[in-house]
Amino acid sequence: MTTPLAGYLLVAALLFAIGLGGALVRRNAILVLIGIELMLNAANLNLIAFWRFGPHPEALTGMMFAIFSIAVAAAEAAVGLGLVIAIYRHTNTAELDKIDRMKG
Amino acid sequence: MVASGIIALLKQPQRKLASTLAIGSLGFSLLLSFIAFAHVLRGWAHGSVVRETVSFTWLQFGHSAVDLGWVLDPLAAVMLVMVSFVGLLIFIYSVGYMAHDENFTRFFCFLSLFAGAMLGVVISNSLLLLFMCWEIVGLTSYLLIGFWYQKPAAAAAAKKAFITTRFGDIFFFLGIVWLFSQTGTLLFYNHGIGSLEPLSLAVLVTQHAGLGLSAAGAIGLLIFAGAVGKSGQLPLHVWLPDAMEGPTPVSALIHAATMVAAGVFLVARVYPLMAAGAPIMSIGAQPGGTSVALTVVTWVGAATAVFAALIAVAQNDIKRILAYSTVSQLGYMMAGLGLGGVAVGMFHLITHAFFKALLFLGAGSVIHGCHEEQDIRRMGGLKVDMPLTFITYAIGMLALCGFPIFFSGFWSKDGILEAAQHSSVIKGPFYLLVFGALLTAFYMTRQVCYVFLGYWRGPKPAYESPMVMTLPLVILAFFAMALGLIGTPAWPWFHAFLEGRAAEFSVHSLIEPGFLLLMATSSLVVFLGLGFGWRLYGEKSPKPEQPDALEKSVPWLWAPLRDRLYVDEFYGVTVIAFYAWWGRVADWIDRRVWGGIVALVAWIFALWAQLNRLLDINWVDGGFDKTCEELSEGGGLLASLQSGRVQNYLRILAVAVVALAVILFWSSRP
Amino acid sequence: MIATPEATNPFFVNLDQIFVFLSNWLVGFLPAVLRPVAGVVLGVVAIVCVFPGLFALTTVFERKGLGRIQNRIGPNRVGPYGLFQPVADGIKSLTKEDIVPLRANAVVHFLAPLVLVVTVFMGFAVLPMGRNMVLVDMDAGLLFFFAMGAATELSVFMAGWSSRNKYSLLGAMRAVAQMISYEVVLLLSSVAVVMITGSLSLPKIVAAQNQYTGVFPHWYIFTPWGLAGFLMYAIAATAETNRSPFDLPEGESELVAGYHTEYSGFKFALFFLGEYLAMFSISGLGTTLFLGGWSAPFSFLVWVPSWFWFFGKVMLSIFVFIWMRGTLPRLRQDQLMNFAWKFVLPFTLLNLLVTALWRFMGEGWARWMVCTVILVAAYVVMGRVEMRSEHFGRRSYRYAE
Amino acid sequence: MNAVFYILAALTLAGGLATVLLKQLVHCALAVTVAFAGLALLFLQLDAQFAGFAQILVYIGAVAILIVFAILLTRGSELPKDGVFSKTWFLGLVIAAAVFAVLGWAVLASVSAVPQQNAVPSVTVRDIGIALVGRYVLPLEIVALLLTAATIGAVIVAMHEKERPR
Repeated sequence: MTTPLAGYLLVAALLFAIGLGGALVRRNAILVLIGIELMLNAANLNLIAFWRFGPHPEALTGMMFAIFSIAVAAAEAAVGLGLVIAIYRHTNTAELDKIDRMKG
Repeated sequence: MVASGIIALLKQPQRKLASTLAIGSLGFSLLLSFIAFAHVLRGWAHGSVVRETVSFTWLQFGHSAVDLGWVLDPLAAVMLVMVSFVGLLIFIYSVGYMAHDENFTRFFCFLSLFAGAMLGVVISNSLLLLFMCWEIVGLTSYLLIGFWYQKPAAAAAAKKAFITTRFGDIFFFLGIVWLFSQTGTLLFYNHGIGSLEPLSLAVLVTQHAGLGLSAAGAIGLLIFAGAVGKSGQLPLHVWLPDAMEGPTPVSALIHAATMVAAGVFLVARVYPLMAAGAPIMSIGAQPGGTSVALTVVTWVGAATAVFAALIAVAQNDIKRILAYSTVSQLGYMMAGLGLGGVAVGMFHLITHAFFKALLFLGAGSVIHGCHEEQDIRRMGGLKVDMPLTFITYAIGMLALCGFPIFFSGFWSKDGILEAAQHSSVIKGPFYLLVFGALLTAFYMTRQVCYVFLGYWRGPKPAYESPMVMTLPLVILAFFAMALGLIGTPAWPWFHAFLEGRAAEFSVHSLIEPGFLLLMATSSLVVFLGLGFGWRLYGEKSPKPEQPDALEKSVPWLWAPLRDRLYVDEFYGVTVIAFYAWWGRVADWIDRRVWGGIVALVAWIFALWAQLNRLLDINWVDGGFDKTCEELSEGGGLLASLQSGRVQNYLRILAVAVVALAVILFWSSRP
Repeated sequence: MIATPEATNPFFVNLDQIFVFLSNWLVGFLPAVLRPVAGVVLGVVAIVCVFPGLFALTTVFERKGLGRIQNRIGPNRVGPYGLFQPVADGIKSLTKEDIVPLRANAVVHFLAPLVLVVTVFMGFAVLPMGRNMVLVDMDAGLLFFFAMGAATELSVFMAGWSSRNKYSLLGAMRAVAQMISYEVVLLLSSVAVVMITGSLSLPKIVAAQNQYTGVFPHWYIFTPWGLAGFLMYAIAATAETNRSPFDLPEGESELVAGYHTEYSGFKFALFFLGEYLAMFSISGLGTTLFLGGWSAPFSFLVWVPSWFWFFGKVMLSIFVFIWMRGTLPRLRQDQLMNFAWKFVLPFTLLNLLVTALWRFMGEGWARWMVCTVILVAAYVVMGRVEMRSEHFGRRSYRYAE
Repeated sequence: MNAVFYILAALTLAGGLATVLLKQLVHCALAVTVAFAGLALLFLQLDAQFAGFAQILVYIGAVAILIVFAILLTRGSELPKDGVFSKTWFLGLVIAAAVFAVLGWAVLASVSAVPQQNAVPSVTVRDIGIALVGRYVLPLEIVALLLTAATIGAVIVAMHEKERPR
């Protein structure tokens, strides 16, 4: 059957697609953020898969990259959700379709 | 000139200052002219023709320059003395005459300006400077004639004088320009290259200006036309009689001594130019003038003489008679110039200046005495009331008529008649001049009889004029008699002086057969005229109501003469009518043609504006607005993309990525 | 001087490794292929049995202890000295009707206690209960333990939210907030230990502490930073398990029973079990990190089996928990959070610095002096400044928007 | 190994799908936690122990809680009135499918080119530590800075402004 790496890559791709779909389809802002988190995780999976089945695993690049990406994603999630909360407090809605006014 | 400037600044009340200033300055200039005359005499004594010139560049444009300058030669010297002397006498006289006039200072300002300009004409070396002074003289004559501007007649007369002289001056100016273009300089005498010197004359002679006239002749005639205007010769004399509206000293000054003389002087000055055309050419030669220009001058002169004399006969205004007599005498001078050359003409001018001034001033004192009465039919018998004026006036009258031997008029008129007789080409003028002399004698006696003989027909008794007026009369009377001596054939001092020849005393020329015959005929003519006049008006002094004696006998001749042979009417009919018609034509053209053109242009512009509006509306606006609309719609479309909905952005992003990826793979397919 | 004495007497050695021998023996019966799996399963079974048992004991122990503190006897009806009270409680919880609120979110409601118990049990896998007696010797054992710890907050939240009850939700939110803030402190204080031992695996940490100079062991608690670290760890531990001074979420007086108000019957018992297991695991980790895990307190007591020391220390910690519960008053929410972020966390960070200093100053009393001085000074300064400024302003009422 | 992989993959994907499709926001949050757990196990499967535990600690421990908090704070827990999916959900789906197709195609096309290496890399925390402070010290510092900034930023953004004077 497919080689292990391909499997992981396919899973990552699917997960990425699901994340993107979620971000595009759902109406609520938080779910868009969740979608984005999923996409980031899919990317991490890819990284580690490549690291694991890549030519020089001892170089640790893949894994390190993944770790750093996790840290960054966490930071991003924090700020994103902070923003959503701030927007909510201001406009009393988390519906993305309604939040399209640029006015302060 | 300076005096007139200062007086002009003075206010009305400074009468004393104005008159003394004017007289003082003229006296000073008289003194200077004496000095100059003496200088020329001394020069003449050495037997050389004295001619000193001073010239300076007035205008410099391009490489050609207009020079002005002064010249002193016998001709100028004589005129200087005559003008300033007569002027001085008239100034003194007018002090008395104008005593009670309120614009006294203004009068003297014009007088001094006039005198200054006249002297300028006399001594100017350049034709242009002469022309400028000529114009100032014209101006002052206008001012003086129209001095009592309240009187409409005076104002009209001043205008008339000004316009007719101006008419003549146009030709004068044309002559100047033509001369300048040909000879390149306007100076008369300029070390050889002056316009009147042989060098440039030779150039002028060679060019032909049509009608058989050489360029020199043509220019001469043009300048002569100017003189005709100023001196009141035949075609342009109409203004002179009307100029009597001005105060008497003015008429005296203008019509007797100076202004009219200016015309004759001008012809004398440019005589070499005129004579250049003549085949046998010698400067200042006696009667050799057969050039076409000179013949024209002669004919004009003679015609004017007879014509004016005829009209003078039928005039009732004392000053008007004298005016016409001046015109005819000028005719004599012109004829003299035309026939006998400069000397003959100038001699008659000098003598005429003195006795005509005398007559005018006499008339002035008569008018003054008769409380401003000018019509001779309401005077008479002044012999008793104004004895001194009568005597001096009689002397003047006799000199004018040319009473033999004692009076200067006789000698100068004889000179002209002699020249007329000897001129080889044309005989006509001689007979005209003789007939003129007869008429002159006749109308002068008529006038004297009306004014002085018979009984007082006026309302208030006349009284003698004060000393200040009668003194000049006496002086002038003396000169009227004495002046003849310097020009008699026996001792032609004056002619010699002018030509620079030595004057030798030779009695035999007197008794020369031809001359004797001439003297006899002229005296006969004079006596005839006097007798004729005495017979008509002498014995029984005419009643005021009755028509004139001559009128009774020859009414069909009298009427036209009185109405001045309808010359004015003729002009009125022709020139003025022509102008009126031409005004109407111009107006018509203006309104129709130009108006039409303007209307056309207006219409075109309206059309253009219309076109613009249309163009603007559907092209520019339309096009522009449409593009703007498209743009804004496009903009709108784009704006909708930036809707602020986050998910839209994400979708676009994803699609873009997919598209790119596909392209990438597609292009890199092996 | 520094030695790691071993129990030489075979009897005691065997005693020490008795459980290891037992499991090996049992596994021996199975075919080779299954042995590793069986070994692990056996270990799991052991843990699942031992700790609930301990749980039962501690419930009684706690109630009798509190009683003693409050000068009363505590349960003594059931069995001698009330020892069978837990059996009674167990039976009671099993027989009680399991009420689920109507509009509660059934799935999440049911899952919450399960997630809690499972994640806590997972935590035990890494703890070294005795010499060679660790279920899974992971290289990043500590990290695993904290990862599992993180899941507990999630289950608490699920419980609180799923019961769709305002009080339970509020209680859950407070619990989660508290647990998160103190988890940070927990992690950072344990990091100090990692810095010194240089490894995340717990057995290595215990091995590092299992050395004796003269009579005294090298436990980290006897080092300045170790002591400070242990104190912070203790505070964070009590907060993490919502116990005693920090038991605001279940504060009976205000929020009824906090997030597990809507639970009854067996699910409630599970929550109860989960809570106590969390206590055991946190104190187990505490002992491993600071109290030398299964190493004997004195060099001459080495012969005593290692697991005895481990469980002894754990029970000691439990006693301290109970003791605190009985004596300290409950903290207010803002005081609690304030205390966490303004005193404990900074102090722990400083402790990290001191540890680093300690690590690189080399042997000798100099580093002792420097570290101690710094820590004491920091304690005094922060303590005074932070707490004194807390004079109580006028009571201000804040209304929910 | 494949079996475990399939199970874990299925678990993760189910979590992902659940997140997207579930109506209740909190359920989605929990579903995403499942997905994260699944991923962590996959990481472990790929012998990336440290990454797996970090994933659990960070995502399940912190991010999930954060998400839940966000949901609660923005009253997401009540049922949204007008439908869960945005109006143009179909477009989103299509695009997602397209992206998956492209990625999938890319993977299948290129996987043969990548040299396969099946040896289990032995990675200890020590190696990671050394790598972190050795080769990757710069990224480490930068991430540290980033995290501080993010924390402060998030706090400020979400801070409850003092009541502006009305």
